[in-house]
Amino acid sequence: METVTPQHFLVLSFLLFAVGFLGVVIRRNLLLVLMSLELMLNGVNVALVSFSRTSLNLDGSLFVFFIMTVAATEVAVGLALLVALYKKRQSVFSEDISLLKN
Amino acid sequence: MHMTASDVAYNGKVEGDVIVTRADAVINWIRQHSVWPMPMGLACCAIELMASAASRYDISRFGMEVMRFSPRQSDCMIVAGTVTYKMAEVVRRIYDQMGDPKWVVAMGACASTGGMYRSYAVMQGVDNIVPVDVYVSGCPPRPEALLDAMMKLQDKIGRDSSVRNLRKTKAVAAQ
Amino acid sequence: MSTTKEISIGDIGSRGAEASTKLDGDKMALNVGPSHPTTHGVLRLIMELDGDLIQKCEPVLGYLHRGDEKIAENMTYNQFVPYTDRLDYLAPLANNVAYALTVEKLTNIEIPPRCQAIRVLVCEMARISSHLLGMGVFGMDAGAWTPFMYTFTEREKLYTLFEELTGARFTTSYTRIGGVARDVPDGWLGRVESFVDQLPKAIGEVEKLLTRNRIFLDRTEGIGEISKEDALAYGLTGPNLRACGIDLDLRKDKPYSGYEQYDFDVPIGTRGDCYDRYLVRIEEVLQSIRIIKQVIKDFPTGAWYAEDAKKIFAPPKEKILSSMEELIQNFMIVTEGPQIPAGEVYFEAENPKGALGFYVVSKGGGVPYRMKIRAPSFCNLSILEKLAPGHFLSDITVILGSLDFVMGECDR
Amino acid sequence: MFDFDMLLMVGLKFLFALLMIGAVMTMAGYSVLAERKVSAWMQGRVGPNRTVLPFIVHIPFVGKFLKGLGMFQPLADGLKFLFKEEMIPGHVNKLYYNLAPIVALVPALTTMTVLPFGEFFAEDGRTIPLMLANLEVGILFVLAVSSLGVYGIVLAGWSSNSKYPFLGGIRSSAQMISYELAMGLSLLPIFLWVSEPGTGAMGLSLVDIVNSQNDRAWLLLVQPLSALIFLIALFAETNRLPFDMPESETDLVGGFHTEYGGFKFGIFFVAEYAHIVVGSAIFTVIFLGGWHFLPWIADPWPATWVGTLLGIGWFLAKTIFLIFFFIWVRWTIPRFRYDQVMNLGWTKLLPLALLNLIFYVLLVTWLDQPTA
Amino acid sequence: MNAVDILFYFFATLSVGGGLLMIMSRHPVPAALFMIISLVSVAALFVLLEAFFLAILQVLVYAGAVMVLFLFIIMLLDVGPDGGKVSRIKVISGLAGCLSFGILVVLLLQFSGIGSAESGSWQEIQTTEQVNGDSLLFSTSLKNFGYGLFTKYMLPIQVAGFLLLAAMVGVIVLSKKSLTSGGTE
Amino acid sequence: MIDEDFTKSLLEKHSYLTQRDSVDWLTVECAPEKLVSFVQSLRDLEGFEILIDLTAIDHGEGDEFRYSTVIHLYSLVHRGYVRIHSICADNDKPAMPSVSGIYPAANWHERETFDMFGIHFSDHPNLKRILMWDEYPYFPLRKDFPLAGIDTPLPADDVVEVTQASVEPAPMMGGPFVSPNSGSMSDSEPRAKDESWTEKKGKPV
Repeated sequence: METVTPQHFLVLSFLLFAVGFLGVVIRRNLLLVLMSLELMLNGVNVALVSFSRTSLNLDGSLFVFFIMTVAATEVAVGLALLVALYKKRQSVFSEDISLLKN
Repeated sequence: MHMTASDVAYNGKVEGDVIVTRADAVINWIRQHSVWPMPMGLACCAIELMASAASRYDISRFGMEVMRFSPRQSDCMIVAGTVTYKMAEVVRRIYDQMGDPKWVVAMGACASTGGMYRSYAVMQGVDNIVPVDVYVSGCPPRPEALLDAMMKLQDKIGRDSSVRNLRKTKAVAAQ
Repeated sequence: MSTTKEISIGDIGSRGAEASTKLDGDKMALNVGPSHPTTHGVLRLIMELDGDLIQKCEPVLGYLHRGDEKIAENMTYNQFVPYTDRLDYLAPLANNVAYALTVEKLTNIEIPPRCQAIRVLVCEMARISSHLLGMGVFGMDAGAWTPFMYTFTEREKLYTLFEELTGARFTTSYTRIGGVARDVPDGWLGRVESFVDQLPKAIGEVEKLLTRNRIFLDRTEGIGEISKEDALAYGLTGPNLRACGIDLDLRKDKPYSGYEQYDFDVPIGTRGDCYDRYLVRIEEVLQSIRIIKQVIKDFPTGAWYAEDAKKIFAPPKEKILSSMEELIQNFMIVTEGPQIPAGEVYFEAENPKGALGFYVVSKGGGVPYRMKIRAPSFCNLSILEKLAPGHFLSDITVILGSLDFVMGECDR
Repeated sequence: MFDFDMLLMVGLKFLFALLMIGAVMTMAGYSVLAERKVSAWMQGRVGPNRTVLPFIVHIPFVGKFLKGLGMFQPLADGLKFLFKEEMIPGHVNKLYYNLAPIVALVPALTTMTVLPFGEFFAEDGRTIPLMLANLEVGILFVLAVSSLGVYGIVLAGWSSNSKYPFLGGIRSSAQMISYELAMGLSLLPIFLWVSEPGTGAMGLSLVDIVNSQNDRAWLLLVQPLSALIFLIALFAETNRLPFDMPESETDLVGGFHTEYGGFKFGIFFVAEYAHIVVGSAIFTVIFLGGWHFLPWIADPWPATWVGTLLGIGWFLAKTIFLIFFFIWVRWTIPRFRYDQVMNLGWTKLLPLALLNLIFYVLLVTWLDQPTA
Repeated sequence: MNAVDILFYFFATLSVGGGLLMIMSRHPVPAALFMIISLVSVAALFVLLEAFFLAILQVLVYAGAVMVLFLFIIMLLDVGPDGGKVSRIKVISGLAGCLSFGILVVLLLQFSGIGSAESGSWQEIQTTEQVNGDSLLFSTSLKNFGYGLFTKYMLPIQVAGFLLLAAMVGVIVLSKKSLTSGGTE
Repeated sequence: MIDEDFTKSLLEKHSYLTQRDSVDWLTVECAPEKLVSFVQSLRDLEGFEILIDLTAIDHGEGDEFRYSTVIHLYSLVHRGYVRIHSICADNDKPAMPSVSGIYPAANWHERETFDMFGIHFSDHPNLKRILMWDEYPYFPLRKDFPLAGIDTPLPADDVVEVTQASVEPAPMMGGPFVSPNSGSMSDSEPRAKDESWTEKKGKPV
């Protein structure tokens, strides 16, 4: 039986989350770290929607709506911080922005 | 059908490359009617170039009012004005940035031959650096003369082999 | 049919291949011109940008340097007249007149009133012609294309009149040392008058499109403000200076060619921004119309060239062909040039672009020893280095348009 | 798995989609001609009138008429791009450079899928709107897809690796973000109005919006402020003058497409006009009553194929008028400066859209009170 | 293998692949483009799950706004490619983290009821009109969505609104400050 | 107006000046070392706010002092001009003090004078060529420089490589406005050179 089941969506959700996680860990460029965070949130979203669809309950979908709101907020604030940091340090790389080093 | 030798010589279409000639005709028709100039306005002639785009002479009748300032989007460079040695380099570079097929109109005496400026600073004709297809006389030429030149250019495009127009010329190398 | 072509990106817009070579910090070097829609010819600007903000702007000239001054040293005075056409090629007639007046100043010949009136007339027509283009191109720089076409329609009418008078619609070469090339044709004055009668309406249409337009005001008001001190220090002249609020009009201050007889106002700006410069130009056109009407009203009769200046002005064609003396006179003037006494002279005329000055050093004979052309555009443009920083990149188009320079006289 | 009916439906839709793409592309091509003709007319010129196919010119009257209209000019211009050298400058990022024109064109064509342009009258009296997909969230879909249009420009600007396109790309992205917000907010009152209880209409479907306008009045008349804001935002989203920051000709030469030539530039050129065509169509659907002639007048010959054709005709007429309006504005007013564009978007349009929204919220709440 | 399956695998591959390419690309601009591909495929997956509104929201918010903002910032700051290589420890620790997550998920699938047969298949969506107070039924209708937001989730949506407001104020303050301090430095 | 009294008082104030005859404006001659202070006082005390023009004259190779500069100032108060000559002492390496510190307008004029005559203006902020390109080796307005120009390479090497163009002396014979002094009449007729090269037919070398 080769039909797509909620498990498939769960695995996909995990994969997206894992890829995002990997990105957060290994990248030095803060812009990419932010993007990876978005990817992680997306993974969660996929899981939530598939749960919602499986259990025929809207709560999951509604939750996705809120996650999107938070994600948009996070990006806006994050990028503003990044620009502020860039103006100060002329760099968007994480290791250049440690306060203790200099 | 029996044909004599003179038939073949006289009627070029029977020579065998009928299809190529047809394709030529079609492609040349397209190119003839869509000549987008790159106004290389350098001096006085640029004003007459403007005049030919303005209401009285209206170059748009020929579909040529689409003056693109980006050489990559234009087909025909109208060199309007005195080409000085300092400017010559720029003219050549812009010419090189145009995509084939491309044509050059030397508008006015200065662009054609240096005109009345026989001096240390003026290149004696833009044909020293780019190949020119049509020369327009006058200092500056009247807009009618420019329009006539553009029609001559259309004729020339119509006579050319469309394939040969795509042959590469050596371009100025990267910086 | 797809081919790859490795070429350097040249000056059109994009010495941009150097985009990666960044200046320190956030600055970016941008090259504008010399073939760029905003530079009205072949000016090149090398700018440092911070985002869209100009930090530094260095004009590079000389792409149209044709060696006019050197050429002048190698030919007779009358032979140089055609070259003056091509200085400020938007107002060739005014250049001709300024040049002729300069040389005449060395000679002490008296120019008859009819000739003076003709000169004033063509000067003002040239001013109208130049300002019309200036207004149109200024609108175009701000993004409005249609006014340009409207003003050009009016210019075409002027061209027709010029053609009737001088034989050429654009580069007129009308004056000679000691007079003008020919008298005004029959009925021409009437046609000029009917042209200037309908001109205010045409200008009104342009004004309708621009003057009260909110976007246009936003684009031009407060942009490119020049203070009075700066304007004087950088030697600005003409409408650009008057827009800053300085009352300097050579037609009033040092009247030449009979300007003192005519009644006209000199428009003065207040802020010295782009909008003021535009308004001053429009008002000047209207004042020129006033002058033209006065000239036509009392058009003097009599000779249209200095008849007693035998060694300077070649007589009209019909006399040359009928009389031996005049033939010899003509021959001498054509071959040896008008005989100008030694000395030096500097004269400025109020041209559409500003004060066009000629400094002539003569050692006698038909050829000048040294001729310096003081080009108004050259001086007006020199303020750009100071003016541009602090403006946005898009403002530079408006500023350049409002300075209304011509590279032909700037580079000479 | 696939049954025949399904295949047939998919096939039909595919055909239909091709037809619509053809129609939009043709209209885009001819809007270029219209632009040239209208600008010529406004400036006292003639416009293209020499280009004609050799054999057509010999047809009496018609040939001459078509020649005078310059009907074949778009043909020559469009085909010329095909026969022009496809040059790729040495300094560009090749993959993205080639990708950008397509990315620019796709959103315009995708938006068409939810665009109703008429209705078909079935025998049993039902009406079937003529569109590819009748989404419940049609407007949102339009907004979502049109917001993708910016990527083509940004990509072109970035991949050209050259300064003018780069500046154009930056300007364009900032402009898009600012105006999308105002655009979305200007549409919210429309949802409110259209799905107001008691009207029977359901929501965000474009068909419902059109039909609700037929019952009452054009939304242009009901919500003029929304229409104004939407129109201004539409100008900004389609990069038309006075908002043509990304390609402002006098300071950025060609903006994002400075480095493009040949066919790729042709695609950009067409994409720009396709956006205008689609944008005009959307405005027609939302504010001008779509395919219905006038709100209070019943369409003549309903329920027949004549009515269907007539409806499409009205729709086209309104769209064409809007295209003309776009052209008219372009050749009349000057261009904004970049920061002024941002200023207008954030400090004028956005608060105005918010106020407009609040006003309609209050109004609808007031209207919605149960009549005692 | 039916059409839905094909589409699922297609978009799943696209989304994960896009994500992988995103975290692996050196230059931020291609990274952002891959991210867009990934996000749009997630939207397509939402469509497969019949959450149409969320799909459109996904495109509108992520692709239409968030990523444009990213691109704008990347181009504004003119961020070049990263120099140097990623340290091995980081990669190993990242992979280890992923692995532990993976185990967690497998355990979840095994021991919770999610993996069981009855919930492993899709149920038909009930008619759209069934809306009542507490248990919100999944439906494709926007109406249900809105109803849920403004009844059960009234407080959260208000909070979300405040969050957005706070973020807006924060961003304005931040950018103003960064501009002025950038000017003085 | 600039009248006798003004001239007299000016000459008294600055004793190093000598007045020259002139058909038009007041003309004085000023030694280069005094030039800056004199111009400064003209601007600050006498109200000559505008520097109209600054140029130079090459008096020819035989002259004892070959180069001199000429400054024209205009006063809004007097509504008149003053002309200041100053003579360069050195013929081989002519130099002058720069007045661009007083009048910013002089900046470009001095650059042009340097470009055309090779007169070096000390203290000039940015003394480089303005009209000719930077590498151009000659000073065109010197009397020993021919109008036609001298053979020099073009500034851009890559363009030269493709086009074989260079700065060539302009053909003065047969020029439209230049009368030939020597040679036969037939040589002075305008000649058609082979300018028909296109992309198909290569450029004649």
